[in-house]
Amino acid sequence: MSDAIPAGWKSEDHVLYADASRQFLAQEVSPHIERWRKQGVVDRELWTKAGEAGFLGASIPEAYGGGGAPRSFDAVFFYEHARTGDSGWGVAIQSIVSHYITAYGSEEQKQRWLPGLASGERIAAVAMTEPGCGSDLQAVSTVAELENGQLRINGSKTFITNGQMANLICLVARTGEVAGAKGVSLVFVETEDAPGFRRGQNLEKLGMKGQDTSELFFEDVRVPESNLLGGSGGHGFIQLMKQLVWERLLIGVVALGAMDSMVEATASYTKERKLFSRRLFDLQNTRMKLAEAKTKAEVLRSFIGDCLERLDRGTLDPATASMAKWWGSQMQCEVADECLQLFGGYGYMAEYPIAQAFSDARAQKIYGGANEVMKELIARSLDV
Amino acid sequence: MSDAIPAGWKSEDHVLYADASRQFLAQEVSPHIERWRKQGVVDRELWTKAGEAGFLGASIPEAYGGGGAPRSFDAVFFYEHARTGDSGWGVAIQSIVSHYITAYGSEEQKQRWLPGLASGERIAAVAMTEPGCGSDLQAVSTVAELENGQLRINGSKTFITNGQMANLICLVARTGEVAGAKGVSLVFVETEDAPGFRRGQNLEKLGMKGQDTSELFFEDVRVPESNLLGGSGGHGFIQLMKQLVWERLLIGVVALGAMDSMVEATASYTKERKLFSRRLFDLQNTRMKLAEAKTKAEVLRSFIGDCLERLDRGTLDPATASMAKWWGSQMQCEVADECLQLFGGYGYMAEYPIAQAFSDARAQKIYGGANEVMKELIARSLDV
Amino acid sequence: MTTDLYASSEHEAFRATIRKFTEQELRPRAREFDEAGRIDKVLFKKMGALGMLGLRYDPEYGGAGLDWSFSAVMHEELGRSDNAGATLAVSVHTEMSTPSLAQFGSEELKRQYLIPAIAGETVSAVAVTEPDAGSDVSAIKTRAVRDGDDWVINGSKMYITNAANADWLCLLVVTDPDAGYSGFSQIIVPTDLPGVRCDLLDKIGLWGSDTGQFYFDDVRVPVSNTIGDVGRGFQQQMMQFQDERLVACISTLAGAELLWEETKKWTEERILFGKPLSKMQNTQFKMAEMWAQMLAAKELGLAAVRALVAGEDATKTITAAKVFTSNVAIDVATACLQLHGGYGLMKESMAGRAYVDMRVATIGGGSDETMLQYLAKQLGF
Amino acid sequence: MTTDLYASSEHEAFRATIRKFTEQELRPRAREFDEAGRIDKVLFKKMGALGMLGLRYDPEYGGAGLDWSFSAVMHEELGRSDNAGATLAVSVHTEMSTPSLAQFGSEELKRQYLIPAIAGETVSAVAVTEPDAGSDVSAIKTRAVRDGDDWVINGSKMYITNAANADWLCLLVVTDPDAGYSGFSQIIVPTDLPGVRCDLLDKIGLWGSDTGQFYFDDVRVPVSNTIGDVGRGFQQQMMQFQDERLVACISTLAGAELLWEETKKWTEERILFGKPLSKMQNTQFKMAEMWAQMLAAKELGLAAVRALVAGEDATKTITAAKVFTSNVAIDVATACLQLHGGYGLMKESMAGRAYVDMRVATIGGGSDETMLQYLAKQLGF
Repeated sequence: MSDAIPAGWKSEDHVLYADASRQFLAQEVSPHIERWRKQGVVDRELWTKAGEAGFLGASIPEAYGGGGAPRSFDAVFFYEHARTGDSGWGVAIQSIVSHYITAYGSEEQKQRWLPGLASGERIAAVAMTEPGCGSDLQAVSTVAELENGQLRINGSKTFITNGQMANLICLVARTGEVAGAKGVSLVFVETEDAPGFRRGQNLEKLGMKGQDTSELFFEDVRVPESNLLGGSGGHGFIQLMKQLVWERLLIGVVALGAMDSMVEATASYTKERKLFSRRLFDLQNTRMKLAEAKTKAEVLRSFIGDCLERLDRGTLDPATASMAKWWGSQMQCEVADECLQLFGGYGYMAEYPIAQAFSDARAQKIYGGANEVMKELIARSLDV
Repeated sequence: MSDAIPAGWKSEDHVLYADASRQFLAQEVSPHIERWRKQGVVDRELWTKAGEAGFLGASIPEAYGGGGAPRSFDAVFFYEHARTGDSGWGVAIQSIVSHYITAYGSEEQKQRWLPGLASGERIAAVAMTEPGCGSDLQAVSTVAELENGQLRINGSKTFITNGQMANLICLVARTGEVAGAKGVSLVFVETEDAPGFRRGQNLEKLGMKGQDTSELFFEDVRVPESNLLGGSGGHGFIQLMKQLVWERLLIGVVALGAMDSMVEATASYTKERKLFSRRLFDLQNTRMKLAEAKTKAEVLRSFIGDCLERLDRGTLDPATASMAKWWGSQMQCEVADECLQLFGGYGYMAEYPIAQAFSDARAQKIYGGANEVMKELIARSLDV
Repeated sequence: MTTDLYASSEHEAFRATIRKFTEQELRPRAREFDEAGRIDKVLFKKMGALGMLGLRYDPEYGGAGLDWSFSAVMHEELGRSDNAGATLAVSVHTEMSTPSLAQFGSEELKRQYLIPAIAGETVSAVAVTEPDAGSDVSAIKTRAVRDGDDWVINGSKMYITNAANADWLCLLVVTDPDAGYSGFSQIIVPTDLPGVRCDLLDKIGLWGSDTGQFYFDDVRVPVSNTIGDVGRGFQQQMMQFQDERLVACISTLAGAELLWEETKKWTEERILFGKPLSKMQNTQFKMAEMWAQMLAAKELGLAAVRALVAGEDATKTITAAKVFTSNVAIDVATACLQLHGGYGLMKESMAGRAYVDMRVATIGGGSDETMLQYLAKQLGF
Repeated sequence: MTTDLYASSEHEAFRATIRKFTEQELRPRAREFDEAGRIDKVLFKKMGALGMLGLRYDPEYGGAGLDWSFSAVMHEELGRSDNAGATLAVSVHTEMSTPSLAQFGSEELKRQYLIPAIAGETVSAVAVTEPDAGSDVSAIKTRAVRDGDDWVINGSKMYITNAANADWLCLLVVTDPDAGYSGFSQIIVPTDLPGVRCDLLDKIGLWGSDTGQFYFDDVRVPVSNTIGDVGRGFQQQMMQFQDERLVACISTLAGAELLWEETKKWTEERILFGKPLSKMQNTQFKMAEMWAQMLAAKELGLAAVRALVAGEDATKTITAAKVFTSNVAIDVATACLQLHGGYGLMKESMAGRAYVDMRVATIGGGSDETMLQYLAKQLGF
């Protein structure tokens, strides 16, 4: 009944790209998920393989080693990735950082970093959150002081995705005298060339076990002033805000992929499982719950499709992206909960994909801006 | 931020039609809503005015006095109608019945009935539900027996929209020997020519006060055999099933219109209302609830848009239409409840549109097939 | 399970009396009250004769001198009237408009107003809320200015229950606009005084309840009609909130329980796709879920009653019970209506009326928002 | 509010003892148990010495001969261990694997197994569920065939708590496949017998609990290890469900209450956009709402305890409490995690662990679906 891709993806190219994505993921991701969960991080080669196959740089301009496609192609890939059930590979961050550079980077910065991001030679991280400050940019205390044409960085960051593997860190730091959110800048740190930079332990999380999430420490780390995104400081807040639309929509895209995979798995399981000599699927409660879950996925699919169209047209506003983020993650968590319930005891066993999907889903309501923050942004759009 | 019409309505013609609809409704509906609620029925002239203006027959083929447009144009009109807050005018029934005739009627039937439906000279009703049988076609007991080229009808129907005014009744009756759902047919009754036909009282409902809803009684009513839809009996079940897709999608369309109107009214009210010397809108709880309601509307908008596209392309399947029906009505009721709450005591006063919207909304989860039935249909689509 | 509270034979006998009254005088006439938009005023006299209107009041004035457990029993039974408006009419009279008078009124005032109220010869209403001051009681503006031995009252009061039946109002007014929380007073105002006007309000439910808006235009009442001390009105008004909220919980829940029972019967009789609706898993799950929710609400209410009987503070429990029970009742009404299908949308169906009646629960007597804010404060936020 | 139930000085002293034990022996080691995947077996000896493991059992075998109110107090306090797995380990031993033995076991069997279990010298587990028979106990297939004076057992049991620590299992098996509900028996099976094998299971939460799958391959135990009569196993097993479910309600709720308290502190300390998270309306509403829900669950549980103490049937109340409390606990954990933001996703945070621990509540010990079906049946559907 439903298309395998969001209804909004109507071009033939998207469909072809989805096919290619699935093929790549079936080979390079699905067979390894369990191992990555055990090792707490994906394989380094995954990045370069994906780079070679063109999946990392699809929306990076061709001039910088990318595919020059609209971002909806990245969304296709992330949707298909989420459908595999893997939550270890922090590949969406790569796209987010690439677009910071594409949008605001100087020519030199684009040439320096984008080809590596496209090839997988570079792995990106965004270092925003600090211990004790969540979504609150005003409270950033990591400092990058200008000293002889260099920025001297001191501070620490936490909950950083790709924290163990990233070698290009997009750091949110305070550069000027200005207090509050407006005094922050984005500074790129190439980790191979940054004495004083240190990674903390791979943090133990409730879910997303295959993803390396870490604290990062900066102690008198020096980078050239030219590592300031766009070449000058104080624009971090605006830069972050403008790109958050993409980041937030991605969370909705991932939610949709996860939901499709959960509904499919649960429908299969309940058809196999016998209870009191009937299929679990045949009980009215099961049918209602599955119908509800399926509806949530289909309705979200249409919304994500519309958002992607607007994204490519450049008309996706922050409030709508916030809706995709909070609604998508909310629906994902509800569907995860209901599906797990239908698996009974098995749903609680860590080896079952549905159990992992449940634990993985929870983070989506928090990162990328807590859902409460999303609602606040939507409310602001109503106050006009 | 959002378009005033579903994102799926992308043609210029739809937008123009929406404008024209709004203009007509502002003049012919909005000023009269309160009066219709008091009299329990809309004015007879509303039908003919709407017919003259071309809104009743937009999707009826031109050969039969209609506009020949796709049904999405009707949806535009019903969406705009719902936004006015009126729930009295049972205009959607007109479209549903027109499409029974367009799809299954003989040439003679089309010529006989469609022009009147397009002009508003005829007002249609669907007489399906019987006392004691809800969504269950198997239990239909109204009988239309063939006697000398005539059908002799006996039985009674209840909860019939347009029950007081309708002069063309699409009646679900048992015609053959066959038991169960397959023995039913659709028979048209022209009430001006039907001795033995009687209308019950205008039923008192919780909401939808401006709509005439009645019992209908048939006692040895005789109509020509040629009033069987399509000319022969026993096809009622299939005919109903196929058209239900349209009927169910309409309920979702109406839900969207109602939600937009409620969110708008509640945002305005909370901005005006002062509480402890702040705007009610400024309280965090208000902001969250409004953001949630707005999100529900936007997400539904995308889904309805997709459904309408599929409808016009002829690919809208029953499961997806069922989603539009149950999800739309569920969201409408949730939004009505939350919005009413934000109005406080005023929300409970019958003169406030939000109070009416709350009472009106409740029926949407029941008619057109109870939401539980919708979920069952969706579940079936998953059992493949 | 509740043996500790209602075990005595007095309780049982009392319950039987109220049940009989409800079944004979209220339920059969429930639709008639809807049509009339109020209950028959004669019923107050009957209730007075049965001793129902002054359960916890001093026998000196006709009260029964009983404890809270009897009030709970009474409202449990009255809640089964099949007309939430009728139930409300009584509880406003017993728990909202007379308590301050009974507790703080002068001897003279009690003789003049409390005795007939307990006897059911007069009907009372409480007038606090104003059009522009919903949950925020301190924002009321209706003003009483002293002129000799009279108060001269101007202003307006909103959402007044018993508006048509009431003989007098327990009116909260501002007597000193500069005195903050010490600037309010409670004054008894007969409704037949010159300058008192009332418009009845049309509601989406609670049709059996006469709700109105009062206007006061230079209304004169003697200063001796002030309940308790001038300037203590706000505090006196606040003191009775716990009682009235608990009564709201009890009668709302009783209505939900009655609806659940009737819905059970309906599902047993209703045949759908060849079998009774009651045999479908969805029906059974929904009904069981509701029952569990209602039992939780019941126990919450009983905990509060137990505390009041023991003379303990029950503020947190009652505040929690108010928000919890209101939402349970609305959920029960929503689900029961759904199980009734199209018939549930008809004004004549119990499910339909309960749906619109119950909706007021999270708004009246302290809205959910007010309750949550208040509870949070009590919890130390 | 609960004065009627826990008022005695014995209760207070007992509560103090358990609280001290929980705070000194369990909470400080909560993370250690997670790492180990089980609690330190030595703790059972300590609990035995404190008299915690046989509260309602006959003093003849080392029990304390107390009533249910003491069990309730104990599990309320153990529920605050900050490790739901640790809490569960104890309640399985006291409420699931030993009750049948204590009630139906032969004198010999009680001397051999119950006395050391009450003393905490041995740890027990109950083995009922099988891989293909979740909620449907009657569908189990593990088979014991009589061979002289021995049973020969073959089959497998799933989701067994205390799998690593257990010295013996209270095993439900089929002894006569043709006898329907009279074909089951409960047999004590030491875990160190030849043919007994156990795989530990990896769960998304409850990390401090050793959950395993047992395999039985021609395991021989004397027929005298049968608890009560051969063929009465199903009935004996069913009898203890009420107790174990009520304990689950009590300890789950206690865990939720602890989490709520810790979350309150967190919101007071956490500064967001310039003010404490605790001062935001959303936080206050959510916290107040949770509190009301938890209080309702609490009162529901107390009603059941009160009934058991009075010797009344509490089946409906307990069934309702099980489904209600489980959902409240999950909702509380979900909301508290959200208030913790990113930190809540870390394994080290109480909110995060509670979120994954609590999730089992609607599945284990009778899933929501089983409870609702069962409750509906009791309500006459």
